[in-house]
Amino acid sequence: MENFLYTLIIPVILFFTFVFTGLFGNKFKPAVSGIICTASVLISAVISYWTAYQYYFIHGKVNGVYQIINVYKFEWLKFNETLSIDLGILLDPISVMMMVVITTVSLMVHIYSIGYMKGDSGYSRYFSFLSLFTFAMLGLVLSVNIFMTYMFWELVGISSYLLIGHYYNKPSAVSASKKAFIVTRFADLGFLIGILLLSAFAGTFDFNELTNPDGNAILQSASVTFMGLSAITWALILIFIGCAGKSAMFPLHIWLPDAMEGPTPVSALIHAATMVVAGVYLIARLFPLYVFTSPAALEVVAHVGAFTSLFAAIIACTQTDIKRVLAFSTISQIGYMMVSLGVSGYGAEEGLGYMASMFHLFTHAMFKALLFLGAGSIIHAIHTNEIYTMGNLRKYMPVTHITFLIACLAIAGIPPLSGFFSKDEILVAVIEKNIFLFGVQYLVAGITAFYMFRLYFSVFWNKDKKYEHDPHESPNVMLFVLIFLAACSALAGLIPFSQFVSSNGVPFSTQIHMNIAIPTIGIAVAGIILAFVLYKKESVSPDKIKNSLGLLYRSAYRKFYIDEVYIFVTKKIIFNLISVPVAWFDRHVVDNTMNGIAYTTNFVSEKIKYMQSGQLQQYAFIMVAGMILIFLLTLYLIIV
Amino acid sequence: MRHEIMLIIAAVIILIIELSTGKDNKSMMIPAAVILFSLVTFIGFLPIETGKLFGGSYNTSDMIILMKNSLNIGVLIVIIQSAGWLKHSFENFDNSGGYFFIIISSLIGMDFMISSGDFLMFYIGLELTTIPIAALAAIEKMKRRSSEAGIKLILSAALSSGILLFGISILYATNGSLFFSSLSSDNMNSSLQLLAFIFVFTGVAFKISLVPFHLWTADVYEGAPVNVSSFLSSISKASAIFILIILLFTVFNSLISVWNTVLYFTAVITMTIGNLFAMRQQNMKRFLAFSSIAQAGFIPLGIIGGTQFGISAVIYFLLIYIFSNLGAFGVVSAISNASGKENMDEYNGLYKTNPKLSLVMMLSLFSLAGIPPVAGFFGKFFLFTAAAVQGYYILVFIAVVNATISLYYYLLVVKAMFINNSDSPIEYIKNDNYTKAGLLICVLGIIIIGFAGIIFEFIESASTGI
Amino acid sequence: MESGVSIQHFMVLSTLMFFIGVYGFLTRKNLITILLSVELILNSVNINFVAFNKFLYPENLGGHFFAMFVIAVAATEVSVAIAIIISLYRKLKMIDVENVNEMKY
Amino acid sequence: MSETVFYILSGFILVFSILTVTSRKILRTAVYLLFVLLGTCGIYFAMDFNFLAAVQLTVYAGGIVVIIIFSIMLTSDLQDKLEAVQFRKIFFSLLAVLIGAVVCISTILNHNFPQVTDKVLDSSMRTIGLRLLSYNEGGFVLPFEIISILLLAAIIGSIMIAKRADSK
Repeated sequence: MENFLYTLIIPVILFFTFVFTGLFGNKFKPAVSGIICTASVLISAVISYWTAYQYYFIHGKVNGVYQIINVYKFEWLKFNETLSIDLGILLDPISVMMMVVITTVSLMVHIYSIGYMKGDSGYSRYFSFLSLFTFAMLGLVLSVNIFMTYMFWELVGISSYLLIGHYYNKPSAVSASKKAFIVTRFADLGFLIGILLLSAFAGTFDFNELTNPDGNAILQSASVTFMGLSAITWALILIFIGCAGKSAMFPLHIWLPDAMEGPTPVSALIHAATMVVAGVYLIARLFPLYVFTSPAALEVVAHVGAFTSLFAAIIACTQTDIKRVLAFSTISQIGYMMVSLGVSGYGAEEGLGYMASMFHLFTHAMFKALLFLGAGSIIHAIHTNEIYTMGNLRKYMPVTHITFLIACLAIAGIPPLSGFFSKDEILVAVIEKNIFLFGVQYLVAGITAFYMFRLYFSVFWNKDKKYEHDPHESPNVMLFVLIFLAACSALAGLIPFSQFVSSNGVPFSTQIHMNIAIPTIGIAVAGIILAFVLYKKESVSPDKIKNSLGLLYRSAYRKFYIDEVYIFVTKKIIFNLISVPVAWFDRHVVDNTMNGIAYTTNFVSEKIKYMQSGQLQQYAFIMVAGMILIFLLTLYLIIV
Repeated sequence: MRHEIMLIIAAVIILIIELSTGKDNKSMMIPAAVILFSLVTFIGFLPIETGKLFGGSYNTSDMIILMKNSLNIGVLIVIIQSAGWLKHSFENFDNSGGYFFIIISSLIGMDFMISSGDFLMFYIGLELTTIPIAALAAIEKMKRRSSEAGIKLILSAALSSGILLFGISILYATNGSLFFSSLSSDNMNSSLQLLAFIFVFTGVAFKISLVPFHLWTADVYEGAPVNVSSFLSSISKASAIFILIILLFTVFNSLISVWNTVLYFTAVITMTIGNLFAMRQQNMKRFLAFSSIAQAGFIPLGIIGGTQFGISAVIYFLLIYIFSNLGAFGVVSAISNASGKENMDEYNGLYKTNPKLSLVMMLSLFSLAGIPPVAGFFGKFFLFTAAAVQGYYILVFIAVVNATISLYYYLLVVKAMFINNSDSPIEYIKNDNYTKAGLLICVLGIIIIGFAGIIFEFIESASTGI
Repeated sequence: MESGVSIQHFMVLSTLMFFIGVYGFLTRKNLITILLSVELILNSVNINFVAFNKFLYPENLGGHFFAMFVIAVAATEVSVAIAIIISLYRKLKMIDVENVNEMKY
Repeated sequence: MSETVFYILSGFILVFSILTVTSRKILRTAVYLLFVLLGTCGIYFAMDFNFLAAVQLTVYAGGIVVIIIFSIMLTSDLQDKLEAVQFRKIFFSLLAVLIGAVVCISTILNHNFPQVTDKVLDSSMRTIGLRLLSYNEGGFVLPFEIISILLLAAIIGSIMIAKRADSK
């Protein structure tokens, strides 16, 4: 078998880049750090393409099955004979795929940032953290051991914290970075405890053993039960909580929209393509364990995913900040991936959902990164995020416009763009298992098309708005990235993904299911048309509806009568009665619960500060009283 | 006994140097102390016989030697780091001989304390660790806070040792012996013995600053010179934890169910209170004081249940804690000596002017916070595992939640250094070689202990002796 | 033992003295008087040790020596504490414990 | 020791202990402490611990109390009375102390102490001297040596703090 040892270079080079630019970045011109970091990502991207080529086409398949290859494994800390923490690199279809996605998107973001961050005071720091993040993310996907995953998982969290907080002079950015970190950390609690449980019952941290369907881990672990569910189910649900935190599943999603305060390329990298899908990736990584030992945990995954995708899609319709729309759209799309994993079985065709989920992860990374970078290009041009202050930008920014349109079509699921294929596979997989979830996902597909085109029309069409200075197209270095990603988004769907990725490594083939595809396209087109009607044509702009409603009898003579009733239903009833309350619920109830916890902690700490009064005698009093209390307590406990 | 003898020789040599050099010729004191102590530390690692001396008043085992060596390394770092502070003012410099003598004699006290086989040795060792240090805490005559710290330390230590003594006297009354070995064979079941245990526990918990015996900690650390605070918070605390383990596992092993309960509750409140206070501190020394209280709250997780794995976890944790805490204090000390600034908001923008100092600080804080893959994470992780194996799931859960909360305030400092901007950040600090060396040892310690799995295995094999 | 004085008598005496000392520690205002309270505490412990040695375990001199060492340690404690108090007095011109509270919260 | 002697001595000790912690004349408190120490000394004598009683007299009563009196004279105006203590402080302290004392004493009284052995206590100077320099079990040469380090360190520390800063 081919020796893949050279893959070690991919993370290592990034790590050294980080250390180098972190320590010496202030010694030379900022541009130098940018170039060093970009070059090292380029190198790792090239190596990972080469690895992917070698793996998928030459050495990876043995007897028609993709192998799991431990390229390198080093026993680090040993607990006992079976339980140890290892470091190493694991190659299998999904890790190679993720490696390609991460290096590609990261490379694009690096190049883009050269233009976008020009003149920023923290230029070299920014690039060194980008390298750190990319390193951590690669470490996460390539790890051989769930413990190693956890470590990189935390490292990813820290580096994203540092990146989101980049604009330190904006208080909102600082509080957002804190929130992102704290929410995900609390979710990671679940992850850590889940790992502890898993290791206790399965007796290993190693992915090879954990996910081997015939291995001891799966066979042994189902027996112990705790509060009605098997212990392994608890462990897997706890791990899912960790995943939900990283992947912004309800109700742990609250950090993601706020995290949009960071620089836009960071949003593209972290909050669209890589970090937020880590949760999906981890569940896929542990997939055999979920399928064989705990269908209940998978049910949880599917339902949380479905609910989140609907919830976030509805909220996305009400947002007016371009990045927040994209943020909610990301949450919604990750929900899609979760649903798909949740309904999947194990095997080649059985595991269609697994494949579809990974496929969607792949295409989503491309078009969502494109959307974010396009949004960044717009923000770069007019220095605002509010879509109501934008309009008719297609005139000023033709390249951005076209690429953005491609991305919107892709996410809406219009053939032959990439999103269509992956979404179609997901819907096929879901309808086979659960008709209710299918209904939800089908609806979400329509809403997705609607809010994306609402965004698109408001920004690029509509009337010219007053701009402080004329919007201009972005520098070439940024446009290159947009065009490259647009090409990827357009063509990625044509990859026969099932030939490469499946739950048990056996390639299979899929085809388009017309009976699903056509209604899906239909609802997507309906969504686009609705958005077109509402936001493109000035004649029925939402403002006008108000007037016309007061004069219903006159409208009866109008041609637009049907239109307006329709608009009344959608706009007044659906929008005001569903979307707005859902968004309100999200803003106030979910958010405030989290804020409330923080507030309570602060409050308590303020109240007890008088314990530390600086008075020696009070200290002594507390000491003596505490001692007597402890004695009485133990005495009581012994007598009882 | 070699550790103690070497230390006594070192202390005497320092006194001789102090007496034989004139007032204007003290510059050799610091290098002499550093070289001398490095030698002592090195000799401590040479193989040595274990056993009992003085009719059982003095014990050594592999684990005790390991503990002594850890303390030696910690003190070596403190001595190296002190150079900056001693050079800072003429008055400090004038005191450097006495300063080193007291630090070393305090370490002698700790060594005798953890080697002690009876309560008399234990008591004298304990006093030897505290009383001279109180004098050091008050050494900065120009600062009111320094004297306040000294008086608070010595008076509350006096009270706590009074309580401890009362407990020891009751133990003596009920068992008739002061030797750990003969006490441990007694089955303690009367409530008077329970009372004695609580009194003795209070005395030791005071040194570890477990809540509710912790209140002196923050005030003393804030007022005392930084290096004295770091000595107190790392070395002194670690030695007290070692002796607590020894006491619990020998003298009080028949009360295991009692001390499990006591440790359970103190662990929970210590972590929580430490965290709640640490969150709102502005002064870095005070902040680190509360963080060290919170850290101490994790230690009972390893002791509870009384397993050998737990003990190894505690020692491992302490070793990492010594390095991380001294790293953080070292940075605070370097900054305080150079600019006199000790407040968190004065650290804003430190990364821009002093990237290396801020990176060392970040590493140390991450290690204290327990963020993987820094060593501190494994220290905490093993503690959690030790408690989880014993079935203390709720305790582990509370501990994990507290570890998460602690992350919040450690990140506040990291944020101040890396993210916040400042109009007048602390200017570039040109550190002397001592400071650099001290910080380098800490960083190496944090990294090596975290990444060399063999160290934990070594500790595990050594801790069979208890 | 010659008469009806039992070990409990001594323990009650020393416990009372101990807690009187604690009370003094908690209430006295002057730092030196707090120090005196500490001496009371240590003295009560000494009574304990000596009485136990005499009445319960006369075969060795453990308690007796312990008391001796406690006296010696008390002397060092007092000397350091007095030194600190005097240095504090030089700065503040008073030694009231309630004013020793510059650091708090 | 006869019962009468014990009661007289302990009454003496307790009364002066209470006076030590309550008197508002600062010099008097030191004198009251001296009385307490003398009373304790009497107990030691009554129990045949002559050497310890002598140590108590010389070190405690002679040394410690004298240094305390010196420092009182250095730091306080002897005419002044100490300020009265706030009622709240007295109340809570008294409460804690009373509860503590009651709990401890009741525990002590409930305990069955081992039977008194008929072995005779040998507290002659010769035995004490031999024990102090013996390094076998029951010997105290090691603590004896260590306490010398403690004394030295304490003296050095005290000198460092208490000496006046050179005005250079």
